[in-house]
Amino acid sequence: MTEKKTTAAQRDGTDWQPRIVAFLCNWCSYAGADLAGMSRNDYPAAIKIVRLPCSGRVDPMFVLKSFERGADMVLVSGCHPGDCHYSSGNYHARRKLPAFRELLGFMGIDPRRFKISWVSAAEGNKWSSLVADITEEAYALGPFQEFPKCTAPEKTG
Amino acid sequence: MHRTGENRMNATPVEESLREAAAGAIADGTVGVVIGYGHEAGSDVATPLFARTPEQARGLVFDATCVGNLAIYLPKPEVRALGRTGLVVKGCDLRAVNVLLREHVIEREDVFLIGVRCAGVCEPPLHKCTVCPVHDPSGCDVTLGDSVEQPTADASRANALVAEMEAKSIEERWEFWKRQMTKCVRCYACRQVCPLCYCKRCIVEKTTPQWVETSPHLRGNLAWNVVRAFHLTGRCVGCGECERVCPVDIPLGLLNQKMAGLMEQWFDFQSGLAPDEQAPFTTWDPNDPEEGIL
Amino acid sequence: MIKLHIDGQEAEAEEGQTILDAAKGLGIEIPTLCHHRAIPPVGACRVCVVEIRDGGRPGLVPACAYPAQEGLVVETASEAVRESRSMTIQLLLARCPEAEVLRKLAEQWDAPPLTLDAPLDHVEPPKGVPEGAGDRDKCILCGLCVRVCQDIIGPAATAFAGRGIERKVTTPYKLLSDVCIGCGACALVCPTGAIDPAEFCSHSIEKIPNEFNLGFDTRTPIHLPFPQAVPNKPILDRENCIHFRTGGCGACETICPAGAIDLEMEDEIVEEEVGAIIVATGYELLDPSVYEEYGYGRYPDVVTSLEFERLVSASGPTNGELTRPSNGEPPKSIVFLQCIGSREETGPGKPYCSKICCMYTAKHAILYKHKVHDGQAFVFFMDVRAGGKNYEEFVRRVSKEKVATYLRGRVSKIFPHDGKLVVQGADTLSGGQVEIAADMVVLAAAVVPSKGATELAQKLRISYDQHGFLSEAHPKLRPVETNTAGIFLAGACHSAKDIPDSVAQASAAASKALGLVVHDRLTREPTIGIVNELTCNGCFECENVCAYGAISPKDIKDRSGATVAVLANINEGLCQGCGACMVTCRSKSIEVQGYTDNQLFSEINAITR
Amino acid sequence: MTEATRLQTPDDLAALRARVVERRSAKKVCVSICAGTGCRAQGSMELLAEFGRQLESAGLDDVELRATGCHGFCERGPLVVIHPRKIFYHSVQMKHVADIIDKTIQHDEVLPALLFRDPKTKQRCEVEGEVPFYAKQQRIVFRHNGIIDPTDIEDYVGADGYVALAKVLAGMTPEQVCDEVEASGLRGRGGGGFPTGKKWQICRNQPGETKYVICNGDEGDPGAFMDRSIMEGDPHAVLEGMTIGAYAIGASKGYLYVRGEYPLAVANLNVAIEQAKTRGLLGDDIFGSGFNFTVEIVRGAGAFVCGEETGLIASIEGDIGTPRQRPPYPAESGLWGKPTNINNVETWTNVPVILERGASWFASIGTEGSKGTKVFSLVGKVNNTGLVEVPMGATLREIVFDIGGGIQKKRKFKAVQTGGPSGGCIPESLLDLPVDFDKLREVGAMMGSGGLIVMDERTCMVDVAKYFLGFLVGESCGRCAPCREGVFQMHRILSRIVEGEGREGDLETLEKLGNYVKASSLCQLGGTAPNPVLSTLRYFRHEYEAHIKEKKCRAGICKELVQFRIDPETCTGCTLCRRDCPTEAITGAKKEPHRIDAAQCIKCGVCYDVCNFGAVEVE
Repeated sequence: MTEKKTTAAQRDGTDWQPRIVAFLCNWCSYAGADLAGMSRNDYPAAIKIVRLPCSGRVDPMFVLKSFERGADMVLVSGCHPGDCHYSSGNYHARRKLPAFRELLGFMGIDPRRFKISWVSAAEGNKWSSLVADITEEAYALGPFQEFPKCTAPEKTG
Repeated sequence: MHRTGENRMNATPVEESLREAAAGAIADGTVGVVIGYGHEAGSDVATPLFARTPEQARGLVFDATCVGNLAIYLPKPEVRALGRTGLVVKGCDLRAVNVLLREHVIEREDVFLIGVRCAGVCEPPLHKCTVCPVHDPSGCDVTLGDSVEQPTADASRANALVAEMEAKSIEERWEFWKRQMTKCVRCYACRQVCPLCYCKRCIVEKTTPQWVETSPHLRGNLAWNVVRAFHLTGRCVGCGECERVCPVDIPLGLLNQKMAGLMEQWFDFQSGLAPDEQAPFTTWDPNDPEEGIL
Repeated sequence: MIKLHIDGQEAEAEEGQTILDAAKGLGIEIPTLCHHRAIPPVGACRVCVVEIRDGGRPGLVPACAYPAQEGLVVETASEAVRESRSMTIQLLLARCPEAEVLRKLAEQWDAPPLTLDAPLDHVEPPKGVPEGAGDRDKCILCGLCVRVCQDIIGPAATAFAGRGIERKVTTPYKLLSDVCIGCGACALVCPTGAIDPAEFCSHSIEKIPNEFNLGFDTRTPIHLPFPQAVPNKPILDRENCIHFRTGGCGACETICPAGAIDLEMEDEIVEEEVGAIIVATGYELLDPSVYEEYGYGRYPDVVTSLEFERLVSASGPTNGELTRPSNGEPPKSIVFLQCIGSREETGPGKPYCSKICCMYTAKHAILYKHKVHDGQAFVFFMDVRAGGKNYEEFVRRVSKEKVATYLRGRVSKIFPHDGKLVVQGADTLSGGQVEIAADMVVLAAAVVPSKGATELAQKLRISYDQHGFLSEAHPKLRPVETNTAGIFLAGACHSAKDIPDSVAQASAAASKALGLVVHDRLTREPTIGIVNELTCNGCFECENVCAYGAISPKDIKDRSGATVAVLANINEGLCQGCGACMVTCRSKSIEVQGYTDNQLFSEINAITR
Repeated sequence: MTEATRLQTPDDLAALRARVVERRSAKKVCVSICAGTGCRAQGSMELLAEFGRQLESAGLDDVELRATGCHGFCERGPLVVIHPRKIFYHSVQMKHVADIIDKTIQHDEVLPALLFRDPKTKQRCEVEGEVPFYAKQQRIVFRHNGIIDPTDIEDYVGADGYVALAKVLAGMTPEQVCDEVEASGLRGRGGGGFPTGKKWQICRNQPGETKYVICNGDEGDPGAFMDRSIMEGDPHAVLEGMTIGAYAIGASKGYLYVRGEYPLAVANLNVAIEQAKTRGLLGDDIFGSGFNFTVEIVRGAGAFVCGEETGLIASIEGDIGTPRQRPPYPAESGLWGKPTNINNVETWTNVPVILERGASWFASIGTEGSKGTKVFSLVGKVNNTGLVEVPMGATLREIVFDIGGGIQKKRKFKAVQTGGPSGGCIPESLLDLPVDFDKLREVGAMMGSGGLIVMDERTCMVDVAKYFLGFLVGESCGRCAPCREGVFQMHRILSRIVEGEGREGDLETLEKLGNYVKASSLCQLGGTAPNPVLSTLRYFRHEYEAHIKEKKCRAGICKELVQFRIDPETCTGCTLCRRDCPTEAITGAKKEPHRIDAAQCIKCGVCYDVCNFGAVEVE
């Protein structure tokens, strides 16, 4: 994967590239992504993968943290329900993460910037098309600056 | 602290029986202390009263000013050091006690619950009272007061504020909360008053890694309140103390109500109705909703 | 203990035992026909006669029914015995010249065909009963069938009718029997194979298709799962067993000489703690009936390659004689179709190559030629993919030596015509249409994973692909392991594989598994959770989310031994390091080593820089 | 019949006997008519009714009319005996009744025409004892037959009935009874000849409370009817014998297995059982001894093999009458698996008289190894057919010629077949053989139940053997292979021989098969079935050889091998044969020699049988 540095100055330029942080479970989605690579599938390089043991390991605060650090989109991907390597990790994730997304949405953080998916180790193709799709969406949504850039109290009317 | 309870002349029948029950429990050694409400000059709401003698129990009151949730004292070591705790609880307070029981913060035998049936406090009634599902605290050691007709909780009202917020666009919401959170001074009064914020070390105080930026700028304030709301998801019993004590009047209850509503909607769960319930984030079901998952 | 002499040797017998039992104890073989150890003896056939010389009334007596008595002096093969036995065999042979067991005995006991006027021809078959309860050509009237039904099983469906030479085994009033439960005990004990309960049972006796022979023949509820099964012992199929269906029968229990059958036994779930698991669930064939054009399931002579394997197998339903399922005739022409459901990007088939078909089709062509020397074989193929040591050479030989005619192309239609199957296909090399009138068509259907493999995979927490093949941990570097430690793959459950590849993978899996279990201590990933006791609230929400039961309360004591707190504790042997507890812990008092929050924050920081 | 009171003690019995004897002697005259099956067939029951009517109209009410059991001389029925002179009339018909009443009863006149005329001396015989048929007999088993009314227990008591039972129950232990019977030398009359006392002893010594006695009344031999006569004519003797036997072995229940074809026997036995019950001679506490015994009748269905004791037991148990392998013998494990003693009718009938008169008396009769008498049913080509009882040791010549009156039509004696269908044929050379169990066995025949079939020169021995084997093929139960298959194959060979298809080696095969079946069969039916073949092969082998080698049947029986021819020299042209020929194969004018058209002749032999001049010859 090629990586291009994206700076604030470039964000309006033609070479702006969304920054997508992906939390992948080790056993399914990470392996699926690996398979995509081994299958020499093309998919956008905007995605940056954090490998975790399980989607159940994804603390919702990682998502917030990623946005805080300037991610334009966050993806959490795990095993399909029933397939969890740890038997129920993805079931826990399936309760917490969507609830967290609701909370973010309620507070005005665009829930479209937070994706959740199930990709199995065999779904290399699903992985590449998923990444292509969400990257496309990230482009459409544009850079997400409201949250990371709000450290200084703004004067509001 | 100067207690004024004894000065109050005409005690209501509920108060009489409350004082009697508390004095009796203290006298026969059932409890080391009864925590209830008293009147303190200068305060328009009832203040906590720690009765350690039968005489002190005479100062206990129960009226519309008894807004506060006294369950906050239960986990505190200094309170526990006084011996078995007698606690005066309204139905809403009992829900907090139930969560504490379910989270093993206290054990049932450590507390002596004096339940008081309550139709609602304050005039006009607080939001929490209009949506309260537990006017009649059950499972207490003693339950006092006339039975209160259990009004059906007004769901539409409960969700009205949330719905109002959700009707707004993302940008409007963002602007709303940005305005609110900007006010936050990170005094953590919301945390201090919450009966369920009993952590020995709050996540904000964990620095490796630094989960929440501690400086009171908007991003940190937002993060703190997101964390707070999420840590209370599936747990918050809606006592409203956080919002009540917020010095800058951030509508914190709105966030809690949003999440409580979500839990009820997704998992048919209301927190604190029983001490042996299973919190929604500690369990799962293969048929849980799959909405919004790719 | 009774002492007697048999053939000059001293024999011992228990009270109630017979001369036959005593002789058996000495290893002296006495032939029997009407005797079965589970059925009280009657001494009817007289084949087992022995001579009492002393100690009792001298003369010939049946060893099977004569009690062993103190002081008896018995000869089992004296002149008189041999003469009598030979005559009995001759007489029974005169009645039933077809009975195999009698022919063998005749050979053994020097019983030349008597100049007798046999076989009998005046025993009329029972009316209403298709062929009589007993096959008249084989029934020696020993009565075992009657006795087993009456004394052992109970319903007494058959009995003797008529006297003397007119005696026969039949049902009451020669009608189909309502009381017959179809247990087949009669057929089991019959020494000559003369009786078949299907012929007189009023309700139809369901034939159970033999699964191993893919339904080409039938089996009994008690059967060997397949030849060379390990252990090579019969199994009882409860679903079809009359005892379990009706509560009756139970003949097997009585009859088994080893007393090995216990019908009270229940299935049990055996729990074993193991250090490694090798999954080898194998494969099956895609059901080719999804392709209407081939007529599989409609035309009996269209078979799958696995069915063909059974039909040519020496231990198969036809004992290795290759015959057309439709009429039992040898197929004079045969067409093999490759790639049925394989290499198919759309439609009901599979996109992958099933890999083994090119080779086994070539083998089948050779087998076919072995069985039908003058037969003609054709193979329709897409590509010949015979990669492997000597593989290409093998296929080339089959094609070159004209064992089979190879036609590159697909078949569009098969239809029956004039007792044959007309195979219409394209020969793309010559660019023409071909039409072959075949006796038999063999479909090399795609290899698919066995049914239930995905369910098993879910239980084992191992992953599988969209076709249901189980996934290896890494296609190049860890082709035998699964993502779950201690679980390994072998064979076609992983992908279509031929025998050498399966053996190689199985050997690798076995050595991997052994490598795990030979050690006294388990070496494992250090990624497990640790509780920070300083900050743990003891709320035990972590305990609730742990799928492994690895978290339990731990008493924290002060110096005096008094419990000051009850906090969470993680059993490092049980913890798998999934991290669900970490997320649940609000005070962040658990860390999974290797995936600590700090490390992950650093990662997030790094990639969002 | 007087009041039917229960006989409590032996004294009661004696008192009853005294009353009966006194009452009987009061009636001076008694007309005793044989009501046995043979005489009934010849109209004795109608005769009885006629006597009754005429005696009544004549006002002779002090004349006693008695229907008795069989006298044995069935050839000459109906038989009528007038007491007290015991005038013996035979072949009495309805027309004679008036004469007998008028002359013999009222005027004590003998009617010579109805008396038996000895064909040798031409003398009329007035009483039974003078008739040669009876003269040489000694009637122990038949002691009451023809004398008492079998349906009246008082008749039996009057003839010293139940005295033996009273004696046994009053003063003998079971052991003593067994010893007494053993000392008498009584052997089983059913055919086996096993010492009865010994058999009882074995059964008695078996452990167990419940034991049974069985009376084998399944008399299956063709032509044999002595047991029938006893059951019909003296049923109480059978019951008394069984009761004594039951006491001896310790049984309290007995079964009488009677052929279904014997309705009169069943009827009379039923009457006897009812009477004995009423009198307390069956049932609980017989003669106050504390001994209980009941008898049940089981009717057989007519299978010959049910005469075999294990087959009979199976039949009583309700199974197909199929013999089983012995041991265990019924004495050890019989009916319902309990120790069981089986004796046949004649054996049981001997028992009371042995105990009444003593073992030594009984042992004084007969030969060394066989004591007492034996009843034979004398049938075949003999002049006096009927039941004869002779002491053991009487010669065949005495039986056939002295008692039986020789061969019909003065033909030549050829053989006598003894022991029923599975007995053997004894040739003329052995006519002086003293008949007892052992002697008969020595010559390849057997006592069996006592059939004696006399054969004359017009009997083909091969055909006889085939006939008996045919019977046995049909009666074999079919359980064991030797009997079922072996006898069948022997029968097929014989059939071939009589049809002229005999082959070299057939006789050897027959002998081989015969010896095999004898040695290897499960029961005695098979064990004796080859006897007819083996004994005829032994004594008449030349006839077989003639059939096989010369294709000739000298007796003129085997149709395929026979040509009938009329000797024109001898033929007187009497036309008798011409008239009797069923196919009109004989032609010839009156007083002209006749001739037989071989094409039409069916070889029935009628001409040969009817010719009074011996002009018909067999080739």
